[in-house]
Amino acid sequence: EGPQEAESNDNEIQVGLPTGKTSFANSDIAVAQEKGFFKEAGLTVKTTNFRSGVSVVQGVAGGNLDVGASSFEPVANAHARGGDVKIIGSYTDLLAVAAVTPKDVTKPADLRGKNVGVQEVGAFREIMTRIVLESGGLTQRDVNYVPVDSQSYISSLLQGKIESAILQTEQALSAQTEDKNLHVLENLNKITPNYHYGTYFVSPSWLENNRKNAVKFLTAITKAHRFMYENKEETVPIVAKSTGFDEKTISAAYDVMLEQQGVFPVNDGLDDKRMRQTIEKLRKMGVLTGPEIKVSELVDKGPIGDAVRDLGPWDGDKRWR
Amino acid sequence: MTTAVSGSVDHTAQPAQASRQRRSGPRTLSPSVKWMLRLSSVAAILLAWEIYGRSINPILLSYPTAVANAAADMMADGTLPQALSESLVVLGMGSLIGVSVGLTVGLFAGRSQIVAALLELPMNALYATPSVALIPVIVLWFGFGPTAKTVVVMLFVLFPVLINTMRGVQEVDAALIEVARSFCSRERRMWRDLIFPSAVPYIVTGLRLAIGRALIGVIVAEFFTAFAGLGNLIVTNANQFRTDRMFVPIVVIALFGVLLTALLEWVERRIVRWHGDG
Amino acid sequence: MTTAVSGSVDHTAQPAQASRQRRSGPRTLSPSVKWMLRLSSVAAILLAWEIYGRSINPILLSYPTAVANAAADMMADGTLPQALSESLVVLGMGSLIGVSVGLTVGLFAGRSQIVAALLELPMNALYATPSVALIPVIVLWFGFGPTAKTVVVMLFVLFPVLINTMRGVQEVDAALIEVARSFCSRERRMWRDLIFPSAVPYIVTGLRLAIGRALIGVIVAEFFTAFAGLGNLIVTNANQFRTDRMFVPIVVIALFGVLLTALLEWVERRIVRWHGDG
Amino acid sequence: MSEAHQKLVVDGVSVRLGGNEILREVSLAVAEREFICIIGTSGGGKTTLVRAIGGLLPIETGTVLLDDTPVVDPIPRISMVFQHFGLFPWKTVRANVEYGLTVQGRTDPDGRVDRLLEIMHLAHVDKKYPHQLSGGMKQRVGIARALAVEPELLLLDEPFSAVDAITRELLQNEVLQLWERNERMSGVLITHDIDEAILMADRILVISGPPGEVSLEVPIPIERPRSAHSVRSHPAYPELRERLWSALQAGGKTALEAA
Amino acid sequence: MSEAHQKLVVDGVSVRLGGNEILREVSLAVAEREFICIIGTSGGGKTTLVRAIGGLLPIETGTVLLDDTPVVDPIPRISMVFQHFGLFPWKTVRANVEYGLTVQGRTDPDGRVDRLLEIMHLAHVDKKYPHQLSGGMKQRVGIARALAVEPELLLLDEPFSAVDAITRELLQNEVLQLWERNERMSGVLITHDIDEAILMADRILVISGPPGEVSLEVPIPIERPRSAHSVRSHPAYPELRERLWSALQAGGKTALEAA
Ligand SMILES: Nc1ncnc2c1ncn2[C@@H]1O[C@H](COP(=O)(O)OP(=O)(O)OP(=O)(O)O)[C@@H](O)[C@H]1O
Ligand SMILES: Nc1ncnc2c1ncn2[C@@H]1O[C@H](COP(=O)(O)OP(=O)(O)OP(=O)(O)O)[C@@H](O)[C@H]1O
Ligand SMILES: [Mg+2]
Ligand SMILES: [Mg+2]
Repeated sequence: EGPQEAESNDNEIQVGLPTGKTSFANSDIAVAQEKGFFKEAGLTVKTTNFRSGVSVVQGVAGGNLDVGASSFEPVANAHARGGDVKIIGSYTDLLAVAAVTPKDVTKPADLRGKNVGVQEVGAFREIMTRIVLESGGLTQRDVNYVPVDSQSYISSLLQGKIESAILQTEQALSAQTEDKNLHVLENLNKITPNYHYGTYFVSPSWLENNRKNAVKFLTAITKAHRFMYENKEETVPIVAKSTGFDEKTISAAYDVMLEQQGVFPVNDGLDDKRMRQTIEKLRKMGVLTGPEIKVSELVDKGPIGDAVRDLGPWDGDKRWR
Repeated sequence: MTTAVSGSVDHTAQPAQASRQRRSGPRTLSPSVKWMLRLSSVAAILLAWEIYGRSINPILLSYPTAVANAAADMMADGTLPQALSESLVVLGMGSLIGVSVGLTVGLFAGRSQIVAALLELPMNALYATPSVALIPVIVLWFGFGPTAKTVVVMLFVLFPVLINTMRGVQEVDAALIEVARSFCSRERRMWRDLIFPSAVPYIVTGLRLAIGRALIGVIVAEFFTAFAGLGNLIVTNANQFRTDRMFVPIVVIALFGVLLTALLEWVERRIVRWHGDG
Repeated sequence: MTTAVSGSVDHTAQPAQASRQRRSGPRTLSPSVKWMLRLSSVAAILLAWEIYGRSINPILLSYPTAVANAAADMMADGTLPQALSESLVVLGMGSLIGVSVGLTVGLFAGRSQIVAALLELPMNALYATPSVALIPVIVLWFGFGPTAKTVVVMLFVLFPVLINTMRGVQEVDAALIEVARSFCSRERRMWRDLIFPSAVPYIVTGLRLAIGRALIGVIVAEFFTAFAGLGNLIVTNANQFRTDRMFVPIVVIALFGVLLTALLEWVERRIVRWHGDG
Repeated sequence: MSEAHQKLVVDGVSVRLGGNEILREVSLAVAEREFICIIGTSGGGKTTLVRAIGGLLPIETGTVLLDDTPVVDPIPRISMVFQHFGLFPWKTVRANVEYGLTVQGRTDPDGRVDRLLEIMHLAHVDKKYPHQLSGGMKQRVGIARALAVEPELLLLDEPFSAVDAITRELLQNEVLQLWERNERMSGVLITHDIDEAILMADRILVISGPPGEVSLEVPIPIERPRSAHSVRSHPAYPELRERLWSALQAGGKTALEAA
Repeated sequence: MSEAHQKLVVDGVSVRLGGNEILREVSLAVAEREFICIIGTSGGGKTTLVRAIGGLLPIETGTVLLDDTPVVDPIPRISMVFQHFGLFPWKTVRANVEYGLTVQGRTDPDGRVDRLLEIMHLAHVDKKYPHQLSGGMKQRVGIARALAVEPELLLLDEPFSAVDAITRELLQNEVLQLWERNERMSGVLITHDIDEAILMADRILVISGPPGEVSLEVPIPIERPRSAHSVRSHPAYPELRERLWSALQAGGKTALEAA
């Protein structure tokens, strides 16, 4: 493990994932692994799970990881603060999370005065919470923020200590089976369809020396995304294994994430406009500060462009991006 | 041969035998009574946990029998042994280095005012620095692998050992130092003959504090660098609402704390035979 | 009046004055030398940090001058004073309770083998239990408010004080206990006259360890139980990679650690005047 | 009762320490207002005996009775001067001397502590701490502390071992005077100085051991008040000294050569 | 040099402790193979003087010379018996006696330690730890430890204070014999017993204080070998004793009443 080995072995890539346990949204890597897409490309990919996207960004910036997976905002923030990271792709460019509440909360406006669970102020789930509140005409001042770390997020919800939580789709579904009184208040992708969610990012210096590997990696990932859409039967067990949820839950999540919303991109998944809007949104919310950042500097579309060109772009479905 | 008592004594006047029991002072409990007390407190706590744990939502808090079942499962499917072995390597290496460094630096700093003055402020500052601040730097220097985790554990272990050792050395009886000096003991010998033995109670206390810190350090390390070992088991199972399984690594850690402390006390009793029992 | 030496002495034969300097033994440094050493080590560290910090990725580590600027900003815009005052309340209450409980229980457990045997296993287990496992339960019982935070700080502070106090009490000189008993000292008095004073060095060491723990406990509590204080400042700035601002509360905490330790030592020196200086 | 005049009765007391038999069925008695001295070779069990009398040690067999009441725990009517001084390092000289009174919740209405500090020549160091004292000074603090509680039975374990000849004579006289003036105080003094024993005792016991046994008991027929000089010139002195010396010597062989 | 026969020279030594002047310009000398005794009242500065001679204390003015070399730190050629015994609680009796040899990296080729354990009547407790010993036994361990290194200058600070009359006489004889047999050893013995001083010393110094000063110096004209009996029946004895006693008394007043 570690950067030394990565340098000595040209075809090995260390990838950092932003959640303690791999989520459905990050399962594209598991699919690529299981289906041998990485091997076909001549890559050995090793994944490591981290506490948050912030840790992954630090790992990439410090040279201990080759490729990082994280939601958009830590990457944008790091870039703004001179952290020197570049986005090269997306695992899911659309939001794959949901706000889960007790059933008596029927619309976001009902959250007024309630205890709302967030993990850390300025981190992904808190930003999502604010977006939900905004959609109901509320601000964070209209509710009580309650800090809940990732381990006790769901238990706090079940226990009634908090009345709203942002969960991954599969977690949201599972929570509903655990407690019939819970329901999905809103899928975030519905509220803010033009928010850029998940990114793969690297450090520019790594990219300079490993451009071929970046292309190979993104090729395999894109293949995985496409495979997931085409083959639910094979996808569900792989995802169930990597996330630890049962196949029934995963199958339901598959329907939401892939059938209905199509959160995994099949082409480059790096829409300039979406990213610009995300940056603006973050600035407006005050979670992105510091110097101006330009999408053109934050993103390097070269490798994904090469990958998609090799594979041939997909079109014909409104989900294909 | 006992000589006569001057003046005869009424041997039956007082119930001396009966009242001999009341003798107070440092009571020494027999080992079996001690064990009874120990086990009864543990039993009481387990019982309370079982009753309370069953009464509330299982996702919040599990209860001992469920945890025991989960532990059996996790032993059978190999997840627990595997995680344990990962954590133990980190624990062992980190503690070893932390204790060695703490002891060495503590002995020096306790004996030399120069070393103490140089270390004082940085040490106090570093000790009060939350690990969140240090972990990015540790990761930068040592990567995400076992080395970084070992360093985190080491930092957790270091300070109790260092600070207690330092104080132990400073509290050495000045009269005995004078004796050692009068026999022209060189500094090195003095440590072995005098400073170390008399600092032992402090050092043991430092080690005892270090045990708990080391175990928590392993979990923190496994949380904040790359997920692995027992820390990983906690997170993964918590994410899947498997509270009973989540408590297995936690209970394992707690058991380890108890075992290691008992071991430490046993070793101390074996080594420090000269001690009066009161 | 000195009497004659039997046999005259050659007063100039040996350069006695010159060699008097070499006297070894417990050297006592003058306060000014001590301060020079202390400050020079701090200066060296700050310099190294400045140079190193400027050379590496700014999202990983800041450097002293940037942190100082950020601190000035945060003082000016009021975020730092506000966060500080929130944290101090929790710190104060939690430490107070933790130290009181640790002292009391430690004194009892050190003196009574029954109490010690009852507490031993649960205490060692609880001490080794990671706070991740405890925080959900604490929140369940105490909610998310300042009470929960205080409890977290208390738990962080408790063990070093308790374990050191307990050992200090156990190490009381058996001969002095016998003296106190022979004067029919009641147990209560014995604590005041004998057990407490002789445990002081252990207790002070425990308090010293507790200082660092308390400060970290505040941060942990503010991470996990409510968005407030210095912990919140660390998190929000860490999420935005504003490393300079993130380091401000951390440096404040570290400074607090240094100050409180110095205060503790000063208080100890004032109270323990009977101590020989070697 | 007919035995009322016996203040202290030690009857068949055996003591074990660390598995060794230290005292074997020791019996002795001290009458009201009697002052006895115990001599014996080093390691013979003298300290162990007074600790047992003071209620500080668990007794294996036998009884210790003070005024016909068993002494099982320390009682305020007995006080002790320790061979190892046993001063509290964190208390000043004055606080050490006051210790017994304070601890027994008693006051010092007659300025007893001040007087004892005077008598023991400690008044000028009353604010010093033990580590600033010479060996002899520490010993005097220990004596003053025991006297301050005005016990009915005073146990002195080699109380003058660390003081010079002059101070020793002063202190011997002071202790005797305090004893004579006090209407109820009996005394047991351990010493390794035969002359001191003859000077101070109504009766001398020789303890030989280990295990410690009473090997000789002699009353001292010399009338009080005594002085070093009057004792030495008393006709009974040479023979007394000779008897004690040989008893000591006999016991001494056992003690020093015992395996 | 003409002064070669002077083993130890203490010249105008003053010492301060805790701000107080404890010794004021003390001067004395000990010739090669001489054995001197120092007596003085309690708290007069005797212990402080031997600590200064042993290189254990910083001297304010003056010099201590051993064989014309200044003693600034402890040197192996001087060894000391401490008034407070100073045994290592975690070492057995044997290990305590061996301590000096071990620490100076020396071996025990001639079974010296065994012999000293015999002589000091400690052979049967050689595996015990100090807390299992009686007061007198501890003191004997301290003496054996100092003798084991066969020093050229032996400093004894009240070495027999905790032993009984018999053992004391035995030990006095043993120490004198060891000294007589050794060709190079000089001795300085502090005692509070005038008879002991007369028995053992070539010359007696009286220290009075504080601040400690040499107030009297008398050579002892009694030929060796001496015994308690031969000394007391020597014609010079009564006058000697009288002189020392009054010197002690004069110094004593100062010492005991000093503010
Ligand atoms: N550390 C210290 N600080 C202040 N004064 C001290 C210190 N040590 C000793 N003294 C004082 O120095 C004086 C001489 O002490 P020292 O121990 O040399 O006497 P001594 O002649 O050996 O008496 P003794 O026969 O009772 O042992 C005493 O008055 C004592 O109070
Ligand atoms: N805790 C103990 N464990 C084992 N043996 C002990 C213990 N305490 C004392 N002894 C032994 O008991 C014997 C008597 O000791 P004690 O202290 O009563 O003697 P003593 O007559 O007072 O001698 P001294 O005149 O030397 O003070 C000694 O042989 C000693 O070794
Ligand atoms: Mg004794
Ligand atoms: Mg002295």
